[in-house]
Parts: sequence; structure tokens; C-alpha cells
Amino acid sequence: MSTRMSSKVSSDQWDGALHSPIRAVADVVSNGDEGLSSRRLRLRVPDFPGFAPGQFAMLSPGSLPAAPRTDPLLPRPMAIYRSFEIAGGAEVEILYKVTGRGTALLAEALPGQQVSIVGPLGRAFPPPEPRERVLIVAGGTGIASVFDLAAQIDSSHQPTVLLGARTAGDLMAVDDFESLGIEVQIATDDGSRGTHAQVTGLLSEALESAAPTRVYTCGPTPMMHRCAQICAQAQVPCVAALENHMACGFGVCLGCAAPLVRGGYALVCRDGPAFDAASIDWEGLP
Amino acid sequence: MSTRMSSKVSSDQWDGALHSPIRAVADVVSNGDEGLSSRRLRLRVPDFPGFAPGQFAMLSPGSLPAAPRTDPLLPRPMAIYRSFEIAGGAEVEILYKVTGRGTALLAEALPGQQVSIVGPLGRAFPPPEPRERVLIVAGGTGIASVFDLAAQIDSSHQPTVLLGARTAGDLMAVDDFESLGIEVQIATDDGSRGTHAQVTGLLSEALESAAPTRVYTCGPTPMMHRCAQICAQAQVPCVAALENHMACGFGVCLGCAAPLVRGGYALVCRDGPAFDAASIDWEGLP
Amino acid sequence: MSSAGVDTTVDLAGIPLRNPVLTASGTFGYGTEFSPFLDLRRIGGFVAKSLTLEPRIGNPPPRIAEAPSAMLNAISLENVGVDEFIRTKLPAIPDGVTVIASAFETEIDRYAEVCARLSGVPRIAGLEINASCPHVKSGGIEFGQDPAVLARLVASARRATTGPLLVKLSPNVTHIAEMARVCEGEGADGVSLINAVQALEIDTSTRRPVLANGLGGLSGPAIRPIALRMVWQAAQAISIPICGIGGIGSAEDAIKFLLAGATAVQVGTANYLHPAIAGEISDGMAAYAENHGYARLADLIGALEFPAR
Amino acid sequence: MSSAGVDTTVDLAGIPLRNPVLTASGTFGYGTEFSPFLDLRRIGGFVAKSLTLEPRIGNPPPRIAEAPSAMLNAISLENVGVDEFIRTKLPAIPDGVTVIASAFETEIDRYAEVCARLSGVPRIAGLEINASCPHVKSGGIEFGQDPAVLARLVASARRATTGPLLVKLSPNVTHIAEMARVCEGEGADGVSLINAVQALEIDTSTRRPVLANGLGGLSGPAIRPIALRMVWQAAQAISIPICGIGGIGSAEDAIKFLLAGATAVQVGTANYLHPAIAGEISDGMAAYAENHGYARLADLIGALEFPAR
Ligand SMILES: Cc1cc2nc3c(=O)[nH]c(=O)nc-3n(C[C@H](O)[C@H](O)[C@H](O)COP(=O)(O)OP(=O)(O)OC[C@H]3O[C@@H](n4cnc5c(N)ncnc54)[C@H](O)[C@@H]3O)c2cc1C
Ligand SMILES: Cc1cc2nc3c(=O)[nH]c(=O)nc-3n(C[C@H](O)[C@H](O)[C@H](O)COP(=O)(O)OP(=O)(O)OC[C@H]3O[C@@H](n4cnc5c(N)ncnc54)[C@H](O)[C@@H]3O)c2cc1C
Ligand SMILES: Cc1cc2nc3c(=O)[nH]c(=O)nc-3n(C[C@H](O)[C@H](O)[C@H](O)COP(=O)(O)O)c2cc1C
Ligand SMILES: Cc1cc2nc3c(=O)[nH]c(=O)nc-3n(C[C@H](O)[C@H](O)[C@H](O)COP(=O)(O)O)c2cc1C
Ligand code: FES
Ligand code: FES
Repeated sequence: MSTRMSSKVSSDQWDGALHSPIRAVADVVSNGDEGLSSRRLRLRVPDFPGFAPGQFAMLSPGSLPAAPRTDPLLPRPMAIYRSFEIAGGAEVEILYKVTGRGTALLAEALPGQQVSIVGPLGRAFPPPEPRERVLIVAGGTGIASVFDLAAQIDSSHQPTVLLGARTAGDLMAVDDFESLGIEVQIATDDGSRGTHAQVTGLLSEALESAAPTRVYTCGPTPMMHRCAQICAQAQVPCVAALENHMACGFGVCLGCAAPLVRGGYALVCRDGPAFDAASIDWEGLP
Repeated sequence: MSTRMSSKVSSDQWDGALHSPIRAVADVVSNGDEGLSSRRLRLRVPDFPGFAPGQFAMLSPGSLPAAPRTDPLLPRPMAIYRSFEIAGGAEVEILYKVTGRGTALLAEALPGQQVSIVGPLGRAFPPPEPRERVLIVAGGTGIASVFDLAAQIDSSHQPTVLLGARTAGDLMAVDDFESLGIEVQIATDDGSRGTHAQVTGLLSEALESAAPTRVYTCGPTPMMHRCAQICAQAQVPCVAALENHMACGFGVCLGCAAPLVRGGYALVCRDGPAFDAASIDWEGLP
Repeated sequence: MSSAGVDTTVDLAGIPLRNPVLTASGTFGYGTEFSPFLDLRRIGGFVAKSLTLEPRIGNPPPRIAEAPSAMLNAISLENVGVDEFIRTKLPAIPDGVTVIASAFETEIDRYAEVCARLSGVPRIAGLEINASCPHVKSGGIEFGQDPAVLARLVASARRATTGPLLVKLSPNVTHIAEMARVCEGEGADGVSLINAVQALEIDTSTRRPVLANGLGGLSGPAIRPIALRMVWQAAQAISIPICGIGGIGSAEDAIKFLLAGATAVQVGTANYLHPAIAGEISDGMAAYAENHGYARLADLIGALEFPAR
Repeated sequence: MSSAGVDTTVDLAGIPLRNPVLTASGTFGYGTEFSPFLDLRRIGGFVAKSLTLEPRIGNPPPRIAEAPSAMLNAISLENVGVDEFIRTKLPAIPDGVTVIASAFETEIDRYAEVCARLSGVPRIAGLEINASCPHVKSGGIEFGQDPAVLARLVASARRATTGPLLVKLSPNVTHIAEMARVCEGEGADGVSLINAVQALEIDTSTRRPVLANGLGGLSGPAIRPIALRMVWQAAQAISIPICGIGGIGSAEDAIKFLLAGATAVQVGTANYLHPAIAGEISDGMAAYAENHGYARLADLIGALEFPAR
């Protein structure tokens, strides 16, 4: 699948073409406060080959200014939120929260400055089976990881997005999801927006319908773990996109290992980030 | 001497009052490109006690943003160019060139951001004797170190400023010196502005007059060394402000040692930065 | 020969290299992972992930963490095993790419067996034995931390292979020069240094180490001045070639290692930040030589002017 | 007792400290230099610049340089000498400030003489002997690099003073735990670790070391994970108290050292960046204890939950 505006691709298409990753020096087009707690970064990436939903990129905000810094050192993994084709490449959008030093440095990258990017990395979300209804459950920064999935899924799958956060202020991208014209349900821990509940409560309710369903989830580990349990009980397939710490993003540092139920480890960056939730040893995740 | 606008103090006054240094978190008021190769930083420094000509401050541009960095690590010494009293402190001006990673980081400190400052540090230039004519010879970033000296010296000393640079584009602060109403002579290595010569050539010429003279100099070590030689030959006192590398700026790391003719070392930050040029073992300087 | 007219070739312990830039074991996978980013023929070659006799799955996560200008890792022994490497990984590497295989184990005879299996395999230009592994029989201290144990390890590996043999030293020692001399004495063709520095990082909210393993190895720019010192010290003590490793992220960094006495360098952690960096370092080294009037990069080896004592 | 109601006092090797934050030798001058910035009674105390028998002038410049998240120094032995310290520096220190004096020399009997002169001086709460100096008679290796030499040094210093005796260890060793045990065995009351890590930085334009001395000591955040590892290893081996040093720049950093087993900490390079940082670290440690439900900072000492092996 190539870089696109918002044209939908049929779900069985996105897994087909793998986009060979590139490393590029990207110009910052914009990097604005989105209100709530998130920021939207737009990068002009030369030769960007496109991406499939679920893929991510590694961003190094500190390595390119006139005063290159080695602290913070490691690049930060970020889902590719969406991209727009332009001559000679693409504008790539990242939706992120400032949660530490690397993302704070990213927030300082102003138009006119540059950010090093490596991507797209990882595998796409596996597409749903033809007649499956799709439920997308996301929380925290995981919300950014599922936006393109929501955007790509054919309406025949009746996609519903369940977004969770501690408070209304912690949510991100709600308007974008709503503008896709798909159903969005919100739960907050403090009731400041949507249902006063955990998002996994919404999931349980949604699974009461008997229709064959597939769940996709991305967010804090406890949330995904709970989704996996609920789906296992309901005998519904669940795909979870993990957010392990990463150093390289393309399978060489072996740092992002996720323990598997059958023993051994998968590499989140290479074998994921999306996995069959039933295959993950959730207790063994950090 | 307290913080001031541009009121001159009589030269025997500035050495009297020592300003106990402070460490402060300073707001960046402005940080603009000055044309040529220099930049002007203005900081709002709470409780700034004032300074005397020749004193400097240590600036840490990377330590205070939302994403504190430990690389580059050490603070950078910068002459205090001038300061303006405001309620509760002062606005302190620094004129600097981007020559490496620390100064490049300083150039990124935007209004609204903060810079940690420690100062004023070091001793003032020794004032001239009552009837001495004053010649100020400066080059490179050393030009910033002598501006307040030029501003403070009483017109009875007939101060003349000799500024040198490789090219016109490497000069800084020329307009400021000219607006002091004192004589400014310029020499560039390539003749792109002023005399096509080294600034030390201007000095030799100026010393041909027999009037009792005192020379102040700050700039690249080879330039100051040459000034010292010329002055020694002409039997004219020469005060040189050294620019050794520093870690602390207040006499505790012992890093800024300058070798003395009589053996042993002086600490540039504590015993200087200004020294009787004849006391310095110029060959032993890095 | 680089296009600049500088002779960039070096001979590392009998391994002829196009240029002095290798990539370090454990930071470059099995080579093919980098093909989207870098034509491996632009660099001197690469050292593959260390191999054990059997495939190993490694430590539980978290395995990595960040530290000031550095990263910590405790990947442990995870690798596909020596046989799988020879069967599937090696054939996937493009022709013309110089491959150095790395061996590590927990006992000396197992090390020797890994070396024996890698020995004589056509695509492998040389072996590097990673002496930074804890030796089971010495109560967990690293092979490279005890001169007597190191001597036995090197002697045994030497018997197991006739090809070029590099020994990769642990930095967690008092006298790196002594360790380098042991390697030279036991017939190693060269030494590689340094491996990651043993370190600990703690999470004050959990009051546990950040790595599941507890201790880990520190790598990246933070360790470069330590690595440079050790390379210089080793270079004063031995006459076999040295491969310099530790925090190299630019051509200038690599030049420093040559000046300190290294014949070649390995780029490690920096590959994660910029997967084509080793190629840029190669080009930049040739440019440095040209700008400074050196006809051959090899002329920079050991050219440091060290102050008289 | 801090205002927060947390008991911040600790007993470091017989030296009662108001709180666990000291400042490190060579980074805090003789104490008074910091008075414009910090009331020294806010911190546990300070370790003065190391003293030799005679005043020494130190190395030629450049003596310092920057490295990734670190600095390098080769100040060498510059100090006013032990007698001048006692005569003029000590009386200038405000009452109520805990002073630890530091001794270093190039031979064992000279160390002992420095210790003897500092011993029993009323304002001095304890001695720290800096074992990272090159020992002239051992061909320049550091006292702290050879267990036998270290044992003789500690035994001799022990005889020279009856007061609290800390030994400051060199990190440039294979087994820090062994060195710590030697100190304990010879009667030291505590150990301080780590000193700067031996390192080299090179200027590729001059092709010379950046420091006039050639080698230097690496300090600052870059070495913190190494220091933390060594403190933890020493804490597993000895039961005398440990003073943790290396790259500490925040209360969180200091807490990590306590968790790893340190009774107190010393702040070094960070004093240059922010001359009141030690005071902020003291306050922050009390706040951490309060936020995490510890009534005494001392309860954090060694509280690290290390994964089972
Ligand atoms: C595949 C993938 C996609 C992601 N997509 C997004 C996204 O679209 N938007 C967004 O805001 N965030 C996303 N994240 C999380 C994001 O990577 C972290 O928030 C970020 O790395 C935190 O860095 P920091 O320096 O601000 O935090 P610090 O806590 O200072 O980071 C310290 C170290 O921990 C790592 N780290 C900390 N938190 C996380 C985390 N949650 N996941 C992975 N590594 C972490 C950092 O990368 C760094 O190496 C994604 C993570 C992964 C693995
Ligand atoms: C007392 C004093 C007053 C100064 N006043 C001014 C001023 O008003 N305006 C101005 O532009 N510059 C001034 N300088 C020089 C200024 O400190 C350096 O240009 C600056 O430190 C360079 O830092 P960097 O990170 O950009 O360079 P890098 O080369 O990356 O710095 C590496 C290290 O070397 C040190 N260093 C490099 N060059 C110098 C130098 N010339 N002097 C001292 N240390 C250096 C840095 O501080 C740092 O520790 C002054 C220096 C001193 C000692
Ligand atoms: C994640 C990771 C895994 C590593 N695995 C190995 C390994 O398997 N074998 C080995 O000899 N060195 C291994 N190393 C050490 C590197 O090869 C190198 O010696 C060290 O990282 C220092 O170089 P650097 O600072 O450039 O990274 C590993 C390093 C890292 C960061
Ligand atoms: C410039 C400088 C001078 C030092 N001088 C001494 C000294 O005289 N005696 C000593 O025991 N340690 C000395 N040290 C080492 C420090 O006390 C400390 O052990 C080391 O810097 C590590 O701590 P840090 O990373 O917090 O700086 C010095 C360190 C620096 C940076
Ligand atoms: S992040 Fe390096 S292997 Fe996955
Ligand atoms: S800069 Fe530290 S003593 Fe002068």
C-alpha cells in the first residue's frame, strides 16, 4: 500500500506490500500543541515509501541540530499516524504525548529544524477476516497506533473505536476518529468525558453481541492484558500492539523482547508490534 | 559598582565594590542574530548584583528545558557585555559567537525558555592610572569582553579601541563601540573592512606616540601574546584578559590554570580573567 | 581505495579490509537487517552477533535502558546458534561483504567447539572470541577478567582454528595491557576492545534495577574516552593489531581510535541511531586523511603524539 | 531532621551527618568558595581538596576537557599543602559545617604523615584517603589498583589516625569488592567510591591528547551507572559503610546510591554546573523519603530489590 490521503484500501490489501524502510533527514513542517495533552508533528520525509496500519518509525530529535547531542541518546518509537503524498516523498504525521526527556526534546523541534527518522518499521496489523465486526480498543499513546487502522478498515466490518483515558484531558485524536465517520465510544476513569468506567468495561459490553468479532488493542500493558483476558473468555480473536522499549526498531539490538506463552521471545519491532494477544505471556512483560 | 544603564563610573571606582556572585534561573528575553557572526542574548536575571568591566558569567543552556540534557555538560564562560537595572534584578546582555556545541545550544534558547547563570565571576580589569592614555586591542570573541571597559573609561584617558578580525564578517559589536563616541580602528586580515593588516599592527603604530599609555587586550592567544611582546618592547603596561577553558568559573575545579613567568599557575577565573601580560608565560598557554 | 585517492585499506590480523570500519557484534544482527539502509560493501565488514553452540533465547525484558549519553543492555546469550548461522544466515549475506564471526560460551571447551565449527567456513574471514562472558567454572567472573583463564581460553581457541583470530576484551579489568599481552602470547592475531562496561541503573519508583537481569553493559558515547584510553594502553603493550570499539559515532571518533593505535574500528550502539552511520564514517575517514595529507589511512595508526612522561 | 519530618541523619563511618549529602574532594575547593551560593549547613558536609605534605602546583594546561555527558580532568596534585590547609583554610569554614579532609601522596609513609598531621585537628570530622594516586614505587600504578599495596596504605593510614577513616577507591580495577574488603580488613571505617575513571580524549586536529597530561579522569553523569554498579558490588562484600560517588546530579540519583547500599553520597562535577545543587539534592532526598513513606533516609540504604540469580 502506498502513501495516501485518506482513500481506503480494502483490508486484505495492506498486508501485501511491505515497504522497505528508509533512514531520512526530515524537515519539521509543523509541531503543534493539540490541546489536551498531545502534540502533532508533521515531517517532510524525502523518499518515504508509504506504510501500512500498525507500522512505526524511530525518531531522533536531538541528533541533527547545530549542536548535536548524545543525551538523550536512543531514538523513540512512534506510530505513523498518517501520511500525505508530496512530490519526492511524503508528509508524515505523528501524534504524541510528552512523557519524558525524548518526547520533550521532540516537542522542541520547530519548523525549520530537522529530525532523523527511520521507517516504516514493524509489520502491519493483520487485517480482519471478511465478515468480522471490528472493535478497536485504545488508551494512552496507543490511540495514535490504531488511527490508521480505523481509517483503513472497510465499513463492512462496522468498526467501532473504544477510547479510554484517566481523564478527558488525557485523550487524544478523538476528533480525527469522529471525522472518519465511525462509531467512537469513550470511557474515562474519572467520568470527565464519556462513560465513567474503564475502557475494558466498554469492551465487555460490546462483546455481549454474538456477531463474529475481532478486537484490536493498543495502550498501557494492564489495559491490553485485560482486553486479552476478556477476549479469551469471549473466544474472540484479539490483536494487541505492544509498546516495549526499543533501541533500534529493526530487529538487531534484541532489546524489545516480548515473552511468549509457548516460551521464548518475540521481537516487538520485527515480529510485531501487533501480536495475537493469546500468544503473549502478559505476566512476563515489563 | 551597581548595575547601570550607561552612566559612566570614574575608573577608580569599579574595582572597589565586589559583587558577590549568584546562581539564578534566567528567563530569555531575546536572543537574536546580530548580523555578521555574532548573536546577542538578553537574560532577565533575578537578584543580579551588578558587575564590573571584565567580569563574566557561566551559562548552562542545556540544563533547564523540559528535557534536561547532560550533553553538552559544562557551563560556558561569557563576558557580561552590559546590564540594565530592572525591578528585582537586571537584564544582562551577552554578545557571543557560535563556535561549537555549547554556543549552538545557547543560540537555541528562545524567549520563554530559561538559562542557568552563575555570576558575576572573576575580577574587574584594573583601572588605568590617572593620566594614562588607554588603548583597547580586541579580536574574536574577546571583543565582547572589553566593551564595558570601553564604556566605563573616562574620556580623560582618550580611549581608542582597535578591533581585529579575519574578515569583516567576523567582527562583532562595532556599532556599539562607535556609539560610545570613542575612537574605533579596525583591521582585517583580508582587508574586507578597515586596514588590511593584523590588529597588532595598529597597536604598534598607536604606540609610536610617546604619551604614557596602558593597553588592554582580549582575543585569541596568539594576538594577545603579540600585544604583550609589543608592549614589553615599548615598555607600556599591558593587561590581557585570558580565555582559558573553564569548568566552574569560581576557583574550585583548578581547570583554568594559566602558567606564570615566575613559575606556578594563576587561576583565570579567580585571579583573572585580566592579568598583567608580562606575568603570563605565554608559551605555556594552551 | 576510496574515490578521494586515499588508500583506505588495512590489514586487521590477516583479514584484508576495504576500509577500517567494521560494525560491532550484537549491534548489527546477522548483517542482512541493514540492507535497506546501507550497502555493506561500503564498509570494511561486520562482526555478526556472538554465537553459542546451541541457540539461546536470552534474558527476560526489560533488556535495555537509557543512561546519560549511553545505553545499558542485558541481552545475554540470545542467538540462533552456530549451526543455524552457517546454514541460513551466512548464505543470505551479499557477496563481497567481509564477515567476522563471533563466538561466546560459558566454558572453554564449548568456546573451542564453536570456533572449530566456524573455522574454514568459506564466507567467514575471521573469528572474534568474546571474552566478556561470565565463566561458569570461575564462579561467574568474565573470562576476560582473569589473565590465567583468558590464557587458557585463547590457547584453546587458537588450537581450534587456523584462520585469523581476534580476542574481544572486557573493559572491566585493572590492567588492559596485561590482558592484551596474554592474547598476543597465546597466539591471537589481534585484539578487539572494548566490550560494554559493566553497569547498574536503578528505578527509584520500583526500587529495583531497570534491567530484569540486574546488571548490564554500558555502551555508547559515554564510554568512548575509557575505550580510547584502553586502546592506547593496549597499543603500548602489544604488536598485534587492535580493533578499537566504544562509542564511535563519527569519522572523527574513528580517527581518534586509529591515532591511539587501532588498525580498525567497530561501530556499535551508533548503528541503532542511524543505520547507515558506518558508511558515513568510512567516507569521513577517507576525507580526513585527504584533508590532512595522508595518502593511506594506515599511516594514522598509532600516530598520536603522546606527551613525554 | 528535615522540616518534612523525615529523619535525614546518617552515621558515616563514625561521622554523624545531618543528611547524607557530602560534596566530593577536588570539586568543592576548601569550602568557602561556595558560600555565595549555598549555606553549607544545609548539606551533610564536604570533603576538602586532597592534601599533600607540601603545597603542589599541579599539571600544565589544558587540564580539563568535555566528553559526552562528562568531563575529563588532569589537575594532578595541585593543593595548598596540609599545613596551610590547617592554618588558613580550616578556620575560614563556618561553624557547624562538617569537614572531611582528604589525603593523597605518592608514597605510603608520606600518606601516613599527612594523615597524622590531620588527625586530632578539632574541626576535622574524619579523613578520606584518596587511593587513586599513582604510587611512585609501584611504577606508577594507582595505590587502589593493587590489593597488596592498598592493604599497606590502609594499614599505615590506620596507624596514623584514631579518627574516622574512609578510603576512596579507584574504579580502574577488576574487582572493586576485593578492594573494599581489603579496606575493611585493614581497619578502615568506610569506603568512598568511585573516583574518576581513567580516560583519554584526543584532538584530531593536533593529533595529541586534549589534556596536556595525556590521560585524565572521567567524571560526571556518564560514569554514574558504573559507579552505581561498583557501590552495589562493594555493598555485597563489606559491612562498613559506603559513601557513593559518581555523576550524582539530582536527588533521584542520590537515592539510587542509597538503594544500592551507600550510607551517604558525594556530589562532584555537578557542583560546577550548579553551585547550590548539593542543597537541592538534600531537600529532594527528604522529599523522596516522605513521598514514599520512609520515616528515615537511612531505611533506604541497601533497600534495592536485586533479582535472584
Ligand atoms: C511501536 C510503538 C509505537 C508507539 N507509538 C507512539 C505514538 O504514536 N505516540 C506516542 O506518544 N507514543 C508512542 N509510543 C510510545 C513512545 O515511544 C514513548 O512514549 C516514548 O518513547 C517515551 O520517550 P520519553 O523519552 O519521552 O520517555 P522516557 O521515559 O524519558 O524514556 C526513557 C526510555 O524509555 C523508553 N520508553 C518510555 N516509555 C515508553 C513507551 N511507552 N513505549 C516504548 N518505549 C518507551 C524511551 O523510548 C526511552 O528509551 C510508541 C511506542 C512503540 C513501541
Ligand atoms: C572569561 C571568558 C569570557 C568569555 N566571553 C565571551 C563572550 O563574551 N562572547 C563569546 O562569544 N565568547 C566568550 N568566551 C569564549 C566562550 O566561552 C567560548 O566561545 C565557548 O565556551 C565555546 O563553547 P562551545 O561549546 O561553542 O565550543 P566547543 O569548542 O564545543 O567547546 C568545548 C569546550 O571548550 C571550551 N571552549 C571552547 N572555546 C573556548 C574559548 N574560546 N574560551 C573558553 N573556553 C572555550 C568550552 O567552554 C567547552 O568546555 C569567553 C571565555 C572566557 C574564558
Ligand atoms: C544490545 C547490545 C548487544 C551486544 N551484544 C554483543 C555480543 O553479542 N557480542 C559481543 O561481543 N558484543 C556485544 N555487544 C557489545 C558491542 O559489540 C560493543 O563492544 C559495545 O557496545 C561498545 O561499543 P559501542 O559503544 O559502539 O556500542 C553488544 C552491545 C549492545 C549495545
Ligand atoms: C576537577 C576534578 C578534580 C578532582 N580532584 C580530586 C581530588 O583532589 N581528590 C579526590 O579524591 N578526588 C578528586 N576528584 C574526583 C571526585 O572527587 C569524584 O570522585 C569524581 O569526580 C566522580 O564524581 P562526579 O562524577 O560526581 O564528579 C576530582 C574530580 C574533578 C572533576
Ligand atoms: S528494538 Fe532492537 S530488536 Fe527490537
Ligand atoms: S574554572 Fe574552575 S578553577 Fe577556574
